[in-house]
Amino acid sequence: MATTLTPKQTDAPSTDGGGFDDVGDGGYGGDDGRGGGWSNELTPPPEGYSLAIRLTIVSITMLFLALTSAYIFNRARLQPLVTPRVLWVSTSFILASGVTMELARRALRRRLEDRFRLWISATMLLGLCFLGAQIVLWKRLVASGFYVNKNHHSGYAYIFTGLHGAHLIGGLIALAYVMARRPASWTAVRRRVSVDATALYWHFLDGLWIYLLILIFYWR
Amino acid sequence: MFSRRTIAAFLFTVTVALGVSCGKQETATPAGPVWKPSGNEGNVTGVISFTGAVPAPSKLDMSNDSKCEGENFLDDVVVKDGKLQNVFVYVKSGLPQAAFETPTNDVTLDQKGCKYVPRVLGIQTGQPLRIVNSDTTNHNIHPVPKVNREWNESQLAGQGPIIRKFSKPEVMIPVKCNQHSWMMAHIAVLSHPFFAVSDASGAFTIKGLPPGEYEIEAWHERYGAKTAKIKVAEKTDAKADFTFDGSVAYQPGSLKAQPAMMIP
Amino acid sequence: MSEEIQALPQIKKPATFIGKYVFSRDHKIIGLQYFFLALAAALAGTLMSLLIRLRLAWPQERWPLLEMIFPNGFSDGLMKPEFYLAMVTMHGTMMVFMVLSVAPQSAFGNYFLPIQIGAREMVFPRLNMLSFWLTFASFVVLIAALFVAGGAPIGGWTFYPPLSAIASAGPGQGAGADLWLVSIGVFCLAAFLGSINFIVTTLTRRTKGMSLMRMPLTCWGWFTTACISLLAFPVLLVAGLLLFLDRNFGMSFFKPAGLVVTGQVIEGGGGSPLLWQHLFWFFGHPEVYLVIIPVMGVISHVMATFARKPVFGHRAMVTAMLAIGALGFLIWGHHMFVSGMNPRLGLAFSVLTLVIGVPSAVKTFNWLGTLWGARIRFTTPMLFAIGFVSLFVSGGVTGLVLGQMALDMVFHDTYFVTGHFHMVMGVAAVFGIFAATYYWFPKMFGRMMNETMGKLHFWLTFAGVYAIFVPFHLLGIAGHPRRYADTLWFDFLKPLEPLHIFITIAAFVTAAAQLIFAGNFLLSLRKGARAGDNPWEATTLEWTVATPPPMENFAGRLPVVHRGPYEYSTPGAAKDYSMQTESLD
Amino acid sequence: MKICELKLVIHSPLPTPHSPPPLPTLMSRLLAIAIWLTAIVTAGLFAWSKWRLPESVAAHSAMIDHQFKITLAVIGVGFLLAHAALGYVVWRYRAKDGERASPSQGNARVEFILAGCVAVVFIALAITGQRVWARLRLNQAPPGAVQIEAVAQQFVWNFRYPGPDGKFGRTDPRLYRDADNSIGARPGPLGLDPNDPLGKDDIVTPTLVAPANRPISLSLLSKDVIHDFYVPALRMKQDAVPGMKINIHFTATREGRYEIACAELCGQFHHQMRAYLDVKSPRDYEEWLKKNGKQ
Repeated sequence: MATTLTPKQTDAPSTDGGGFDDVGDGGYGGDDGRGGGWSNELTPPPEGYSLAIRLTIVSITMLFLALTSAYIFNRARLQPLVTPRVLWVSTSFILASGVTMELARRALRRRLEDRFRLWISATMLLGLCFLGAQIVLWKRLVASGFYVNKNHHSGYAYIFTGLHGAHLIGGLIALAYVMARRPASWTAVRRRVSVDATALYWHFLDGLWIYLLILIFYWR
Repeated sequence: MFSRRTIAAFLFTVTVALGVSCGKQETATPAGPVWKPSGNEGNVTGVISFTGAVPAPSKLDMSNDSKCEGENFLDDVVVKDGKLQNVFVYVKSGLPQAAFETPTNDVTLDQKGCKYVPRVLGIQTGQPLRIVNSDTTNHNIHPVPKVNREWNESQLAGQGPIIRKFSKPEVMIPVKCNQHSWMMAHIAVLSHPFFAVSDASGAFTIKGLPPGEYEIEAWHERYGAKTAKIKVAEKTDAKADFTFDGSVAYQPGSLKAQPAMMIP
Repeated sequence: MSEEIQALPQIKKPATFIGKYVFSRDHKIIGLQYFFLALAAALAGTLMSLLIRLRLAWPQERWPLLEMIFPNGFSDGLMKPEFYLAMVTMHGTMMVFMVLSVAPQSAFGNYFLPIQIGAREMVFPRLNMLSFWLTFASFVVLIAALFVAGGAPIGGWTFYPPLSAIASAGPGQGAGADLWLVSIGVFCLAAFLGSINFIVTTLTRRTKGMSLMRMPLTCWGWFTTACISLLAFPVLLVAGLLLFLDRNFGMSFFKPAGLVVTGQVIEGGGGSPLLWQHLFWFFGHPEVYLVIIPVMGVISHVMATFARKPVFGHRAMVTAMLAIGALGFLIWGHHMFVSGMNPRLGLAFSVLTLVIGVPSAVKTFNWLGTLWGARIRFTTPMLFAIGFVSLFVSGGVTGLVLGQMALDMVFHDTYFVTGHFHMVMGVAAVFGIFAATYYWFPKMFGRMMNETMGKLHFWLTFAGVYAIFVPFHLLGIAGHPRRYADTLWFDFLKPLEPLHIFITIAAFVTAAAQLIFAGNFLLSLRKGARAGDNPWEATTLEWTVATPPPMENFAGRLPVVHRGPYEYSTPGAAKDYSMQTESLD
Repeated sequence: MKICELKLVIHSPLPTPHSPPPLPTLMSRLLAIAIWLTAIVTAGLFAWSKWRLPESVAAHSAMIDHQFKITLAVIGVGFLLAHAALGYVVWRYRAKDGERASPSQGNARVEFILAGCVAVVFIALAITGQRVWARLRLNQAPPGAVQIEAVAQQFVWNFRYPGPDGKFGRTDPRLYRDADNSIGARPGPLGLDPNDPLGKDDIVTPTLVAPANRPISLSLLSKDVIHDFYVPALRMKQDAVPGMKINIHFTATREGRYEIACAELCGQFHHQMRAYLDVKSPRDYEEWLKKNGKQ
């Protein structure tokens, strides 16, 4: 459970308010214990966000693994399902959003505030476009006669895409939060860690979509 | 602020829960003015005849419940002198747009000798159905309606009557006891009182029908339904006879099903 | 630093009653909320079990008074079999989810994990609060299932479809079953949030010097359990979601084609009832360990305190806990030996099932080893801890019978199984909860519980549970299937009726003995002797803080840990215990 | 040292009158005796043959009963040893004034040896248990076994015999007709297709009639929910799962009438889902077949 960010690796200059207290206070750091390294012992340590998001990803992975095994158990993939072309549109949207997310993350690392906001907005826009494309996908499926209860394959297609979409909405809310919250109201480190965690989650959803795409529509 | 949000979320959950719990209740709403007899009514009488070979009564196997006593022959087709019993006859269409008064007297469905007595019965919406267990064994009463709300309740030996009502018209509601799989009854629920069940001599009488043209239907659990047009003139009785052919068995509708799957 | 505090105004202490006790973000208040939720659920679950026992002992008796309370469950004083099954389902669900999953982990874990690792608060206090309120909502929805048309579901807490997938398959399988599913889904979310909080807190919030191996075994238990629930609950959520879709949206993941219920053809098909069982038990077996592992931690903790001795083989205890947690995910198939699963698959599950007995046996050795050469102080919590070991052994060994497929074929779904899991996961865990309550009551409420009443409670409960659950095994050996509403129908069951009557009487006496606990609890809350900060002369951090612990736990600076968790009777030390915060000189 | 004492004063401002608790000797003696007594009574009740399954009538059950006895013996020894030790430590190691516990932190070697022993015993049990299972369930019914089909429904068992032609006729859920369960009924509760010649001689009954001392191959099916074919006298239990056809086989050795129960919760009258296994001599069985077939 290594975390990406520990106090000693940060490049946060001590002038910006300091998410971290002096290491010297109370002689922290030795004796193989953790913790106690934060000035305010009540706010979550930034690395906590990162860890929490990793754990969330583990849990969501479990969710989709369980669904996948149900999918295989039900022999769902052996039943017919159309592959609407809008899938490519949505896939390119979400892949592009992964790139913009990464750009935003790097922009923040280099403290380019405007660019950060630009790329985050682009990511959100692409995310919304992806959701839109998913709705078109559903409409295409319905138009082809694949209702939710037509067969197992279509049922799982709706469940998988629906759950993925729901998690993506969660990602959009997180993005909106990191974008809308005034930079002055939190420390630079905390802000960056939040963005990193959101980016990690977003990339996970990105990968998850590729996995689902292959699982549902191309694995026969 | 967060607290308030949480309160809202909590209230929402509770509301959803209550919504789910209350969503399935239904109420009967009367349509139009209450119908009153004008004195011009006539009766519809008729006889149900049966042609073809009468199926031999099969001996039911009640061996899995030693407390089931009495005669144990299947009684779905009861024919006496070419006349068919337990045919449900009712006015299917043609009645004036009016609400009919709900009778307060109850209709009894007895469980006796691990059989339903009577096997076919009609009841009006909102009219109490009184279910009695005269046996020394346990039963459950499980009507499987398509329109009304389904229920399933056990009635143990020595337990008093169960009173139930049906809120929507529906012909027919099969009633089963899962414990005694052969037990079968049919209940017809109608919004009006113009129905009858043919007796041992195959005769039936629908009383007090206002003058007019009607479509009436005769329904039998094995031979399906037959309809006829009749005309009731003022203060005159109309006649409607039906004939069921025993060589044409009733076939239930087709089943849309996917093939079963074998799992290791 | 100042900016940090200004930026996060939620740290300010709540002023209103609602902020302080209802929508509190203080982990101690949340722990207490969970605790009282579990108590309420335990009360409901126990009352349900008593109704179950009434029907089993005297199936043809009339109870007109009960009919006044449950007009839908009784008819002319006779308890309906569907009400009996609804009680069976609700008792199981209530106890497994709302009591056993909540009390050891969420209640005591929330209260003591931050204190024991030297933290001021859980990492995400708001998530913590949300987690509690979701659990509460889940509880309310579950209770609501009792009051809908048709009543509570009758499918048992394992909720096997197609019985639970088809509304017409039984009374209570309509709206009641939907509410059950909603409740479990919400509970899964709450468990997810809770486990994230526990893991992150344990990994990032330990105070200086609190290395992982210096954490008390309780913390290890909570940590392991959080890891298990993080992985197990999503699977239950998936199962519940699919079943919900099956029930309400015309899908058929669990319904094969050609089902005919009460003469009515069920549309759809192509699903498999076994899929539910695989998903459910993939969650359900870890769930058993999710209940017992935090209890194991508590027992080790209490035992070390009153044995005045370090825990025997601390490292082995931790290893065993983790091994049980990990192996717990590999043996779900032993619930399915006769389910129609490929009989060859059972071979692997059977061996793994017996292998998981090894770490459990190691734990038992180590508890005995802890007591070996000890100077035992027979306080009430210690009595319950010793009682736990006895029950854990008694319930555990019968697992060796059920783990073998050929014998499981005989005893599957009989009272042997019911007796086994009630012993090892039910009352053993409840003994752990009692031990924890008696042990930590002074810290939580600042007063001691009455020892005399506590001991009386222990003796009656200990005798009571053996009197109830040993006959369960005997019923099982005689082949009595579980979930039978009466014994009068089958000839081979009729001679067992006296055992049922004996169990019912024992159950009522044991339940009445719990009133002593309730009385003791309420009385001690008001009138108990004032407890000092460390009445048990224990070593871990919760005994260094004021009693009851203030907001943010530690006055002044966070403690620095210098020692392992259980340094009792250290040779050469002035006292027979050394607090974790004491420096090594 | 002084710092420690100082801390003690700081941390416990109030006297702690509750520890050590009074009467350690009495409590220790009582608890030890209670533990021993509980163990002996429990073991005795398990060993007492008052509560046992009905006498076995299956060829395989000696094997199962033997395995059960071995397992009971093993767990009995483990159970009694653990409780003997628990009682012993409770009796022996009570708190005494001014005495300190041993500071032992554990003994890895003892632990390894004990864990190893337990592992050996448990795995040995698992393997012997597997042998029994393998002989029961991993092989096919011997050729020439009597073919019978068991179809469960809420809350009734139906059994079907293929008749003289040895083949089962076609059935269809659309044709199920529970109302007529008489032996010659077509389609009857199993929905026998009246037009299928293979099904003309099929026999459907609510009682499982079986010849003694002949292997019987039983296919389990279900019409609605999961049921479980459970015959205590046969030491046999197997779920009947809708959508699946599960084959089991057994040989009944003694004539008589035995109860068949349902062991998987199937609805409100789960506890009344009873049928009978009627084991007849081969001659009576043939007669029964003749009497009920071809109506």
